[in-house]
Amino acid sequence: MVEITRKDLNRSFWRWMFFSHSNYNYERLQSMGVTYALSPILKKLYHNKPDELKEALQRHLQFFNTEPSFGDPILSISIAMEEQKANGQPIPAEMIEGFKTGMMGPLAGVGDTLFQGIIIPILLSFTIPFATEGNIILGPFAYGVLLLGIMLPIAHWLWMKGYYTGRQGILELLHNSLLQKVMMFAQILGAVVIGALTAKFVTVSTPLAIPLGRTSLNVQKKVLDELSLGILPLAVTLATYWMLKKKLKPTTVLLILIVGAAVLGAFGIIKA
Amino acid sequence: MVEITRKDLNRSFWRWMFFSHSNYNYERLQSMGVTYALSPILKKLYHNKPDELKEALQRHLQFFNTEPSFGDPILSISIAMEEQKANGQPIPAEMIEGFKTGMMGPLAGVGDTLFQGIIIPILLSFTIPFATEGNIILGPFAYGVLLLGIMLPIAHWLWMKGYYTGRQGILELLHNSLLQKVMMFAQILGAVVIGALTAKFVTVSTPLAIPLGRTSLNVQKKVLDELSLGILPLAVTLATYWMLKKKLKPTTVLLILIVGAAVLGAFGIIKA
Amino acid sequence: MVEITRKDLNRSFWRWMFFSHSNYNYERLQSMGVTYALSPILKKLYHNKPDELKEALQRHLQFFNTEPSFGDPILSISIAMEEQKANGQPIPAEMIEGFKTGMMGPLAGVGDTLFQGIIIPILLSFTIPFATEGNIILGPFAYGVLLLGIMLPIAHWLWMKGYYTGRQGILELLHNSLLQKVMMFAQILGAVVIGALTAKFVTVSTPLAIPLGRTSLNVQKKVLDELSLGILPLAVTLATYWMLKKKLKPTTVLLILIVGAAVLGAFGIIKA
Amino acid sequence: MHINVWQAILIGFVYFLGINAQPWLTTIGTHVIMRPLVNGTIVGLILGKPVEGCLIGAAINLPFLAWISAGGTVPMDQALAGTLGTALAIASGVKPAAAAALAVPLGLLGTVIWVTHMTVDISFVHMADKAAEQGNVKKINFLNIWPPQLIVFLMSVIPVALAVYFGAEPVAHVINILKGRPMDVLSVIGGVLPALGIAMNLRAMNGKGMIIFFIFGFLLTVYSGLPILVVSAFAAFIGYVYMTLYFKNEPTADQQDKSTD
Amino acid sequence: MHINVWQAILIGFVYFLGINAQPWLTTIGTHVIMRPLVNGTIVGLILGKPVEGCLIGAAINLPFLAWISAGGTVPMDQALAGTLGTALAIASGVKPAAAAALAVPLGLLGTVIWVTHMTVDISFVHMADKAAEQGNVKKINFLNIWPPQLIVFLMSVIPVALAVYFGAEPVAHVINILKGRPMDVLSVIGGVLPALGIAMNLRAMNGKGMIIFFIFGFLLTVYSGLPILVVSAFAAFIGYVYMTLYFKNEPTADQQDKSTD
Amino acid sequence: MHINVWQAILIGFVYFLGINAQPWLTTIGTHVIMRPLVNGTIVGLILGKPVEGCLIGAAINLPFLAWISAGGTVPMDQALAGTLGTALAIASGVKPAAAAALAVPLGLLGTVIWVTHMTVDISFVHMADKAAEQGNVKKINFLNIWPPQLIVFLMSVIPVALAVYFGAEPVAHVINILKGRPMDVLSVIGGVLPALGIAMNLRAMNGKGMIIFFIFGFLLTVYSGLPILVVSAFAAFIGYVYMTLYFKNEPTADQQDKSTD
Ligand SMILES: OC[C@H]1O[C@H](O)[C@@H](O)[C@@H](O)[C@@H]1O
Ligand SMILES: OC[C@H]1O[C@H](O)[C@@H](O)[C@@H](O)[C@@H]1O
Ligand SMILES: OC[C@H]1O[C@H](O)[C@@H](O)[C@@H](O)[C@@H]1O
Repeated sequence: MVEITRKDLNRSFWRWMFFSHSNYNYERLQSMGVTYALSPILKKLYHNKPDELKEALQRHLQFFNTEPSFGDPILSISIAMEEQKANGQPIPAEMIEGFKTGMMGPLAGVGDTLFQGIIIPILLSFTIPFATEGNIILGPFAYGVLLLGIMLPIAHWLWMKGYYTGRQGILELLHNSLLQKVMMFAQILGAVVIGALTAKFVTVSTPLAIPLGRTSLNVQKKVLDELSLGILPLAVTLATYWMLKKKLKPTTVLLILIVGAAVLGAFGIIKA
Repeated sequence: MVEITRKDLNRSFWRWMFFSHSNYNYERLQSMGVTYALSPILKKLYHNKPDELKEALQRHLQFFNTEPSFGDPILSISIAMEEQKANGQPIPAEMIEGFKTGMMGPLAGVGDTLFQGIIIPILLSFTIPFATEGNIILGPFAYGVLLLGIMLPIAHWLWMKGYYTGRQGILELLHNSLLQKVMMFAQILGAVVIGALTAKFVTVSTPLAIPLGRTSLNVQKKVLDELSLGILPLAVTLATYWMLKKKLKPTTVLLILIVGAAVLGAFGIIKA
Repeated sequence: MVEITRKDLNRSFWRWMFFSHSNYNYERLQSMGVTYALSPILKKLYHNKPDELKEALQRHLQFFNTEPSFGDPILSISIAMEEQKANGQPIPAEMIEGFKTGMMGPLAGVGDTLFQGIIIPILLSFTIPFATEGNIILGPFAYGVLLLGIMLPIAHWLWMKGYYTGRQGILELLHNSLLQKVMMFAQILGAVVIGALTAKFVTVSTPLAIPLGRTSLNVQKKVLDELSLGILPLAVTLATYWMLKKKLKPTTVLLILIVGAAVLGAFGIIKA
Repeated sequence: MHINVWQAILIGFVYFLGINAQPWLTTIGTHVIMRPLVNGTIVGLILGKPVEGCLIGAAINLPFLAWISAGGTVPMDQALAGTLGTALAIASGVKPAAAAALAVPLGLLGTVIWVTHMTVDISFVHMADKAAEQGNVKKINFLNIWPPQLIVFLMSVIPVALAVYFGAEPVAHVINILKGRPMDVLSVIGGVLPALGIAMNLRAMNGKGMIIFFIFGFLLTVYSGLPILVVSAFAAFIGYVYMTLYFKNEPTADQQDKSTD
Repeated sequence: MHINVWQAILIGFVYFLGINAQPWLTTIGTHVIMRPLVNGTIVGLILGKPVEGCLIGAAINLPFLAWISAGGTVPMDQALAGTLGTALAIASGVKPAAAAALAVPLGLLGTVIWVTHMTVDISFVHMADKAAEQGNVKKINFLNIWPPQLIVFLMSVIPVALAVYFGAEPVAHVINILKGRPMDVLSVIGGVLPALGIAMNLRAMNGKGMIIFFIFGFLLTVYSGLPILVVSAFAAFIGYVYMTLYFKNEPTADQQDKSTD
Repeated sequence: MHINVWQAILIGFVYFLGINAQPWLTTIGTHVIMRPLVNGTIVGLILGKPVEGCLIGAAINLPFLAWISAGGTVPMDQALAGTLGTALAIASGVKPAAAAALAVPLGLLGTVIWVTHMTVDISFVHMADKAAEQGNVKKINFLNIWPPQLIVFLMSVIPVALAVYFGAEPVAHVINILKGRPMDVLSVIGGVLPALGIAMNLRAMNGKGMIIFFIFGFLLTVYSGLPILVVSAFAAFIGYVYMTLYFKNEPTADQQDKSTD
């Protein structure tokens, strides 16, 4: 009987962390990264069984794609399945393949939203303000340290949890209200924080003045600011949001913003 | 078969909007406004049936009263019922009458609270502060435009909804949690806003100073403001509220406020 | 038939309020206070029955301990039971004893938390700020008046409620969501208020300056205050909380705080 | 200042339009013109002093903040307070707060006109009954508008025009005598009166919790000094959160929307 | 300053009244007099310096904010810290923060008196048992009050009076020597000590969420600069909203009230 | 300023490290180095002006706030905007806002490299298939790293190094000509661009309610003037309260914890 040790698991984990995307491609996406990460374990499990090794390699060279950190338990659970298979349990290859393709979508969905959609923007929102004052430590440095300090432990914990509690454990996690609570909390935090960011970093106002006989009416101070401070930056941001909602491509929106700002700026209707 | 067109409906709607109260009276209240609004439709439906026309006119000249904007679907649903009756459906006169008297109370209740109790005070709270700075545009003008812009569309939407979805549609609306949600949201908004209004527009303080040997104690600054800024205006408003809660008539309360303020003001105990 | 009057009840109540702890001791705790408070009633009930009086006295000299104000209905209910017993109802002594020992724990738990853990700290938080400005009226005086004004009426109301609604009434009260609501409200209020207190009264900052070539970096202003104002007082308080959570005895924590502050203060690392 | 005949008549006409539930966009239009905020400004416009009219109208409007007419009851006639009050205040150069103190009681007077109107109108109903028997639709329509409106027109325009035209001078005279202490007292009254409108509104909202939100709004404004629009933006936020959490277990059309977009 | 014999004895008496659960409105009265906020002020009054007493008492009180006596346990004796501490601090002219640093440790000493009291009192219970056998109500009542209270009285008044009378001068002397750096260090300690009272209180509240509300209160105060009373008004608002939403599905007596008014 | 060959190559190498999902701590490391906030600062460091790099990098980063790569799509190449953009901006002395306006469009260019990479790599997969047939683990491992990475290396380092080395001067020249009005217009654009990143993020969060929280954060910041960290502390408080009340009826591992401690 061959047994997978904690050391084997850790080794695989780091291979995955480092090289999941090194040969990322349109045909099979992360498949080679997966095979690369699992190969030492497959070699160990099918040590004297060259045919089964070949099959295992081919199995994992199939199409695969998920969020590398949040989806990594799929691989550690696959390891557990390969281990049982190698030790004689009746686990058909289809079961392993089905499991991988079944789980990769959901975990990619949650993972991408949580990491790229919420945590990273929040961390950037915290650190960019310092960076705009030239503070490198509390700016880019803190960003990097915090990001790694959050994502690596989560990835590692999930990897181990996956191997030891199996499919059941991960499914429970996904449906547990704790995950939902964390997501909701993070979303609210994120929404408020990027609101604050808008206030600090979207800068646009109008220099217009409406002549009224001898004096003139400062549109920014006497009209817009009376309604709400910062109403133009807010309006621009919400309009941008609305364009995206209308399914315009980000690059189109980018163009609209650039051209719009250029034209209005050139005619002196808005200023930075 | 006679059919009511969208144009007929609209015509009736505007007749109701304009003349619901033109002969408002203690005996039948809005009954003549109702008959006036419905008459073109009744004429069309009972074109060659003078007896049925008479009956219909007498039917709608009965006592009727509701909140004209929020309760208007009662009339458009009555139109639908008259239409079916005219086209031979077995709809007894009592059914139409019963429906009208049954619905007029509930819809008046919700409508009066929503419009006169919440939306109008909120709009006034938004615009009066501008008016007190002499801003006619953001003051009275904005008030009028916003009020019409909110109430007319609601009234029109309900009128059409009433005719096309009938009694069921209106009942659903009344019990739908959406209406409750809007009411709760508007109430909270309104309560906070009139709190803000109190802070800005109820003005009363005390010029009293308690002599303490050589110096003296400024009661407003050293006692009242220490407890809470604006504690007197707040107290006066809550006391007024309390009097109203004790079922005192508004005119009585008005008198109490005037006499109280006059006496305390004359004796130099309070000032504006 | 002997009857307990309102006056009897009040007399007992005040005896309990004044002397519940006058002979407080490790063996029976409040037992003598109980007997002292109930004795006039027992004398009245068992007027011509010396044996039953003796038994009653011995009954109440048994171990007893509760929060005196919140737990007082236990005694007034016991009075009701003694009254029924004296008037011939089949109430065994064990029932009275069992009731007392069964209820004293729960009521002490809620009472201690509510009064000593929440209400008193809140009142102190309200009044100490005035006291630190030398305001005796809004400081210690207001504290005393408010505390008595809150606790005495509660104690008296519970005493009367206990006698008149009996065990059932008190149990309902304990499980009623009103009590839970009050507790939650008071807890939140208390937590925010002592947060405010921390901000005002825990004072510690650092005079450290890191030399940077010709200038130097003010650690307090340029690092700590950038993260959050008052971050040191907050950290000290949370650290203290954490030590208590780790089951360190308050006196140990006190020592740690004193020694820690003394050492860091002596070396000029922190200042008041 | 002097007010001429035509101005007086126009002001009377503004009052006519502002009577509860008058036609020309009945309840909707009059919810606008009835308010002193609006009719005060129009009166100011007629007198050539729109800004003064606006300031005074706003001050007079506050005690009527929660004016509710339900079932035909009319607690006070704010249209009269707003039109006549503003006209006389402008004519005698009173400050807004004092103007409010003087104008609000006029609101009590005006209800007489309303009650008369609702009583007299009964006779036209009876005529309409007869017309209905004959199936005379035209006549019913005529009866709904011309006779009753003519009566209200006369009942409202004439007295107000007269009061404005002949009242302006004596009122200005009296006001002049009141300068000093008595005027200060009027300001005190004017400063307190808005409490009535607010308190009535609070009661109309009818719910214990609303007092809590009310006090919150008060304290937030007093201590932050923010303008009301901004306070109300925060209030909207709080209202949204509260409402969402309160109704979270009850699916609404709204939520079904959400799940599909 | 000099403290005379009578002042010393009076201060001893204040301490007697402030011992945990002493009579004369037992737990209620002593929840008041036990607090340094109160007894410090009274001591100041006795010494003719009420304001100083109030300032020092308040400072000494903070670390005892969450003092809880449950089941007869007495973690520290704040009454001793408050009375003796204030007296000595006033006598030697120490600032409040330093006074707190000096006085709080006295609280440890005081528990000895309490433990002795609760031990000695056992003998009176046994006497009461015998009196009960004889049905002697009077004797039980006597035993509940006079013997035990006489003992506490002597045990509390005498040592405190002595400490105040004879201690004032040497303490003042020592303090004088400490001026400068050592005194600064005392202030540092005094500035940190309130953290203990607050932390104990937090723990007594016992609930994860409370830390969140606590930090909220801290940040709100630090960044708004609002006085505590105002912060607590906002806290009450938040508490009300939270509580209402939390319990919204459970009908209470309160809600039934609402639906009928 | 002048940029030498080695600096240009180093900057090219920073870009290589910052390409989506590059190795050396793949997605994790590159979530860091890919961000202009980080690579801008590193470029600044290479050019001896770390603070300028940091300022410019931060400005360029804002429109990419919510950059999300899902399923291998790469909407824009922020690494190229960050590295090349910062290098050229420093070389021509442009202010951060204008730098952002110039650099962001570079992000569109970069995606070409990514697409090429993902296409070319397919061939190595086919080689790996053959190796698998032979059970040749070593070869698969080699194929996963060396050939593809060599190609990306060349494809990224060379063009960027060239652009930096030869582009600096002409760009500086053009910028010099643009001084005045055109430069102001660039600043206007730079001031508006962050709206894109923020709006994309809002959309990614996907939920009506989030707009409300977003506006709340905006108004709170605008009117309180508090720093973002403090605003986010209050946001955390609100989020905690909201979440707790929202999920209060569903027991979680968390709550079970609570009940036992
Ligand atoms: O109460 C319903 C309705 O009754 C009358 O028609 C008037 O008082 C209206 O203002 C009110 O809306
Ligand atoms: O715990 C109940 C009760 O026990 C003892 O009597 C004392 O410690 C009181 O302060 C406490 O309330
Ligand atoms: O969507 C899952 C996953 O797909 C690809 O691997 C990349 O775009 C990753 O950034 C992403 O997390």
